Amino acid sequence: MIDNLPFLVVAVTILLGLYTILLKKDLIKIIMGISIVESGVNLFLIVLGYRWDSIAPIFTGAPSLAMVMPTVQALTLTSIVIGVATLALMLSMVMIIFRYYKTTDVSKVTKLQG
Amino acid sequence: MDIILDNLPGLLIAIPLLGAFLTPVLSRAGDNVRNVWVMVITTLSSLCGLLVASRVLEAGTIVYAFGVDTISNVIPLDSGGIPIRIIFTIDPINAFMLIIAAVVGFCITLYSISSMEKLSGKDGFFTLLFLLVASVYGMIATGDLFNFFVFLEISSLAGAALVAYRIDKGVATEAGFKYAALSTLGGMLFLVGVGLLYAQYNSLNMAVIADRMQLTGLDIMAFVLFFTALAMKCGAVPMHFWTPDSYTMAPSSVTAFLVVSSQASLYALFRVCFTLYGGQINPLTVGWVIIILGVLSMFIGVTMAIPQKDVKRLMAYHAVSQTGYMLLGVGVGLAALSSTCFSQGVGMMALKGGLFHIMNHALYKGLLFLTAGVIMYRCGTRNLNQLGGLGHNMKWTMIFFMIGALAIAGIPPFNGFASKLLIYESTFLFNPLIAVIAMVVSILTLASFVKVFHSMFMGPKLPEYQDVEEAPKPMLIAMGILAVLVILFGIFPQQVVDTLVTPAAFALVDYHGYISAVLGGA
Amino acid sequence: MLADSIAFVLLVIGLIFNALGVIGLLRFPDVYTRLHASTKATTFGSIFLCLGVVVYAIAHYFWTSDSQYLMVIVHTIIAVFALAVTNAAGSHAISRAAYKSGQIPEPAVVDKLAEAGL
Amino acid sequence: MIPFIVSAFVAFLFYLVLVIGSGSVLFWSWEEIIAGVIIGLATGVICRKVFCKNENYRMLNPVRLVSFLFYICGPFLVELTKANLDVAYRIITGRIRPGIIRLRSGMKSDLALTMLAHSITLTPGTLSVNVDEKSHDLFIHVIHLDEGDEKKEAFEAEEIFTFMNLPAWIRRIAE
Amino acid sequence: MIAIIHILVLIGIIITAAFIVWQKNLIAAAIAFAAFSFLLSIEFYILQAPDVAIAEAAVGAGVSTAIFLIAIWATHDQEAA
Amino acid sequence: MRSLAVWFTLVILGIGLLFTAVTIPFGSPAMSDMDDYFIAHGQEQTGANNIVTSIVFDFRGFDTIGEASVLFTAVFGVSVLFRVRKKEEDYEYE
Amino acid sequence: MIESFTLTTGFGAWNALFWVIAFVIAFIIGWLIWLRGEKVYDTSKGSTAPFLSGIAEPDKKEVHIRAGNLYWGYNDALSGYYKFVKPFHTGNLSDYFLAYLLVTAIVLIVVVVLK
Amino acid sequence: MIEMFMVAALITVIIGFGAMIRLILGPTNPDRVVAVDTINTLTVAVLILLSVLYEQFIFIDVAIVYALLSFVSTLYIAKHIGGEL
Amino acid sequence: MSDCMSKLVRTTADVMFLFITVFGFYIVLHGHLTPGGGFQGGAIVAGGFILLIVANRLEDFLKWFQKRSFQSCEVSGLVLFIGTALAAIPLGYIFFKNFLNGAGGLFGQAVPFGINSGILNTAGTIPIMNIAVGIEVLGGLSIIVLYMTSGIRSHEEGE
Repeated sequence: MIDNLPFLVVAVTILLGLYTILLKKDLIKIIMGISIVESGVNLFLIVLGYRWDSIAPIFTGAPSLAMVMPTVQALTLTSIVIGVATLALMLSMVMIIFRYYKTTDVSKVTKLQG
Repeated sequence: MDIILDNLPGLLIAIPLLGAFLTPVLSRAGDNVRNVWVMVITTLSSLCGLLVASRVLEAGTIVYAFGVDTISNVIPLDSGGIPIRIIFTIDPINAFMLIIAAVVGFCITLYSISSMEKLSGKDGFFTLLFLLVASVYGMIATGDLFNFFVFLEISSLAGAALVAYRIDKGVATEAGFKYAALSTLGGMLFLVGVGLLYAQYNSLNMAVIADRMQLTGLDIMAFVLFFTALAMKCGAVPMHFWTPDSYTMAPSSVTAFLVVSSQASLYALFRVCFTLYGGQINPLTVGWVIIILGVLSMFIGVTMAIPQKDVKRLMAYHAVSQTGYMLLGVGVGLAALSSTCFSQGVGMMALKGGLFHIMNHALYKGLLFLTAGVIMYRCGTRNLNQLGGLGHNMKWTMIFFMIGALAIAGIPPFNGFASKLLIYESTFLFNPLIAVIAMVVSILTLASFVKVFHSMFMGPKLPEYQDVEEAPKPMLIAMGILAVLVILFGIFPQQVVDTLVTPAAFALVDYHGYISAVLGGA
Repeated sequence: MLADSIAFVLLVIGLIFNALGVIGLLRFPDVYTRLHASTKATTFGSIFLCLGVVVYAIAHYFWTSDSQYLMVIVHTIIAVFALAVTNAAGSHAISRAAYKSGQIPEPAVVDKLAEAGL
Repeated sequence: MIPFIVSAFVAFLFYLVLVIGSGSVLFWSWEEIIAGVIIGLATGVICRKVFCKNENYRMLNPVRLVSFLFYICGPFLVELTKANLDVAYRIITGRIRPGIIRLRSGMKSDLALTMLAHSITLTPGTLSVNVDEKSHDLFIHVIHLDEGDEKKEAFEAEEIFTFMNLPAWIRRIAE
Repeated sequence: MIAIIHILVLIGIIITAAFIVWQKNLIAAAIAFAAFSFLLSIEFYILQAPDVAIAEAAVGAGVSTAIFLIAIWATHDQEAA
Repeated sequence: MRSLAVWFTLVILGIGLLFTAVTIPFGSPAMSDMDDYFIAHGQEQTGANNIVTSIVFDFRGFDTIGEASVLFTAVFGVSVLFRVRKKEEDYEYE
Repeated sequence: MIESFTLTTGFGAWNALFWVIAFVIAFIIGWLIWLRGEKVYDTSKGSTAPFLSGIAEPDKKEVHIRAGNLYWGYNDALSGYYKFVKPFHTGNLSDYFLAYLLVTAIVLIVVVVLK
Repeated sequence: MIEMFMVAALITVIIGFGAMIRLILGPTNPDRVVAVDTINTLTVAVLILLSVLYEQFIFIDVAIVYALLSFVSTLYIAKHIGGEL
Repeated sequence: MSDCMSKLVRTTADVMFLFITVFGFYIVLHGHLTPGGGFQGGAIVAGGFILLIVANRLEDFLKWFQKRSFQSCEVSGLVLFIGTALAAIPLGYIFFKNFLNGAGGLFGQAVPFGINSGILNTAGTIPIMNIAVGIEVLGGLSIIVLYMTSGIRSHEEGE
């Protein structure tokens, strides 16, 4: 159980993000929730690739040559970039929405319905 | 020449991406240069897609690994028999989807060259459009889960930015924001699923994972995450709310391609159910889940469509409803193939119907959205309550709209009927009640399009639309291509089913064939 | 061994000042005084922690003459420099912003800035 | 042109410092030096309008650079230690008497003013809060003001440092 | 001993995430987001992923906070009810 | 009603995620043949000391072009959102 | 030739060509009937003008039946159903998220229980 | 020798928790920024110590990135609080 | 946007910018030897630009750097990237083949297996792609922040 603490933290982080997404009313807060979920997923991928007593996958003057799994790190890099791109696009959209709606309350940004 | 033919799957992505990257630079040189460039790129990329598809249909599955020495060197000799690089696996069903994307992509680019003429920010528009096209090609062609995720994100972002293209009044931005937020969350949960599979099988290749699959609890978790993320992206009913919003607000040509993009997610959903978890997950349960989603989509989609006053919103709800047909067909196929009560024929027929409907839907829904775009382009409104009497001046548009409307309602000589017939018959053998619901939905579809047709084109000339002109030539050509295809597919359904749909259906079912095409032997 | 003990002493000094900085951060009454504690004490503490690392690296460089220890020294010093400069400028920016946002230094005996009206 | 050369040269030097210990030419390998030249040129192109905004090239004088290093290691470190001991005393006892005072810096160039302000922030029990952009007067927050000092209209820069005359050093270096 | 650092950093991640969730003031949430990003980066570092740590540091410190604050400035400070 | 649905969702997903968290072994992955291949052959096949970079730019280079395209997409999305509209440009909806 | 146009579904068949031929035949019959009509019919005397019980013909704009007035009976008959369905389409983003995650949770339960 | 650095890193992390208390309590936003600034500084120290601990000295690059770029976020927050953005 | 930050911060930012830039290029160029790579280095340099944006007035910043040049940066980086990948096809390899590795010349030195840090001239196309991605990310992230900052402006002044 305590060995799996990183995974538990990932689960709790993702759940916190989902909680924010579902129960908070502010659009920027919702974006923060999405971002938290995303960080949780990144952490999840990195944690998956960890191996006990091993070093980073770079050939340097390090003591041992047992290395952690490099693939997930590459995936996480891609995922981080995607996260930033999404974040920027969504925040710009919120700025435009505020310009015309004068609110960021999610229950008032509902001109499209029915 | 051989080199280019060998590298076609790579060029399939590279050409639209190169087009996208160079568009902003070239549009500094002027509008004409950009238009020529856009046409060249879209022609090349569509040609590329069609060539790949024809090669696949002739010679069988293409497996293309990025970055190896020679084309045949997919699996390194010293790797213990697993592919380590990203692999494109194009089998007949991918070829089928590629044809759809290529045809619709070409038409909408041609259309938007003239429909975007009045607006600002055209370089950004075409850049994003090319990125959307490239991402849909990538989603269809890839055989790697993480690579699929990357293309899914590109399509979400490009789609969201295009949906939010009309920035005045902020309504389009609202739709784009909803689309972006939902698809980002879906993508994130999809990535969790990829991580779960990676943790157990240490691979990202679909064939390897399918080969090693043991259906532990984690695999079921991953399955659920994949399933709902992709079902959300394709707009199945309890998660369909984003569909009408974004389809309404996007420029019409983009909407026509967003349909294809959500169908790429639908394809991925089928791929996950049939190939990745082929033979492992309980087909009856999953099949019934898909059927329930499909029936809900059909019914709620069409009933919500009828009272709409906005023509694009109405069509968007119809898109939801037609997605229901596809889900129904494939779900029935999945459930019937595994069940002992039915012969294989029922399942295959339903599967063929579902897949054929994907193609037909892309064609006629594309056509309908393009006609709606023409109406907006000429009349400046989408509100059905204000429109009327356009048939006097816009004859071609009226004919195209009629073709599309009759096709979507399943009136015989058009292609919608052919695929719906397959779905009705197989579903009736599977469960008569569902077939009845499907037919009722079809009738309601016809009813709602009669309403649209009447209120837009019929009636006397209204004073405010006294001198509305016919649509410009490129738009008419783009719609004409789609209309001709709709009629052709309706009159020669058997040829289409034989050459495209049946191989696709067999490729979808035959997951051993998929695995052995990648991993060799076995 | 000499290097060890020097590094040890430096690390202890650094830790003490870091701890003092955080205690000050928790204890002081308003933003400006907290800034005093955090900026000065933690910068000083971190400098000393890094100096410990530098001493360790110098010792190893002389024992092994492996050029990567040279890199350690230089990079650590660069990090310390960057830290000092950014901390100073950052705390100036924070205090200016706090003043502009209307936070009056609560127990202050004199406020020439308010008189200057900037 | 001069700003370009200056920033390219500084960038080149900084790059060499970063990749120290990479090879056999003194401390560097040939590849790194060539890469450094290229990076220096690129950085020069980027930074030429920013790095030497005021066209003040006095800092290029090697004597000033050496004295800058000497300043950091000598007087500044002494003042830093003293200031931290003072702050440690304040933290432990909680005996504070804060106030914001005006300080006549007397510096003419921006760089010198910045160095002085950062030195003030890091060294005695003071913190620069604001700056008068025209007269280059600093407003500093003092953690412990002696009795009676609050009456003073303005302080001279030399008054607040106890051991070393840091303003004079800074003037020597940066003006 | 490393394990203790590891556990502490993980607890810190959860605390900051919870703080982001329950803080009404959006600027405070953005500040906590920066701290969250830093702690996440240390965690990546401890898990031997320096590439990812650099990326997270650069993004979290440079870009992410910046665009959050720009967006908050363009909209509301306080969370909508 | 809504909060009931929310808590139901959160509880079910929480159970699923916690199940996931306690099932995967931390620090000792079940299979690692692909990563072992990268570590063993990465340096000779690509010439890079940093295996992560060799994966990012060589073995999975195609992902990287997708990633770069994502950033490009975001940039053009933002630029389309904040573009300056023409005066006579009016859009066709209500 | 004929077979190539036939869509065999496995349990039946359908031929689009027959449908088209039937259409053409119906068209020809209609055309023939139209041909049999009186060729010298005089349209100029107002016998084709609309007769609205003596009231003047209303404005063009009002003759056209707008979309909102179509299917009034249908909407009225199904108003109970629409009262049930419409509130789900609130346009609120949180509800969109909730629907997505709720379906995820339900599918998770279903798939785990009926493995 | 190495254990010394480990203990130092551990204590520094524990100290960082104190700053986190101020981050959570902080009555006003400037207090929180001060706390985040402190966490930054301590983070840089921890990263350098850990890199020595792992004997992978190229990891110090991460610390330099922190030291250089944490400034940006501090400035943005300060600019926002000061009402100057 | 009413004001820039105080003179001290501006001067500090101007001086720091050069060092951040050089450090970012260092990270980019050493991507195949030390932790880092194209994206990280590009993000660091973009962080430098963002620092300038926040410290100075937007007009001043736009006097030094134009939006169009950032866009050109981005496009040229991407074209260089995809061009490097496509260049393998005329040479008879498959898309994305690392054709330079072990071929001698620029970045083409062969590496022995094991620990050998500090040899910059290795790894074939990887450094070229690193540089391409670095340029792209530099332009991309900076221009995002630039657009968003000017987005606030038009909000304040009306369209």
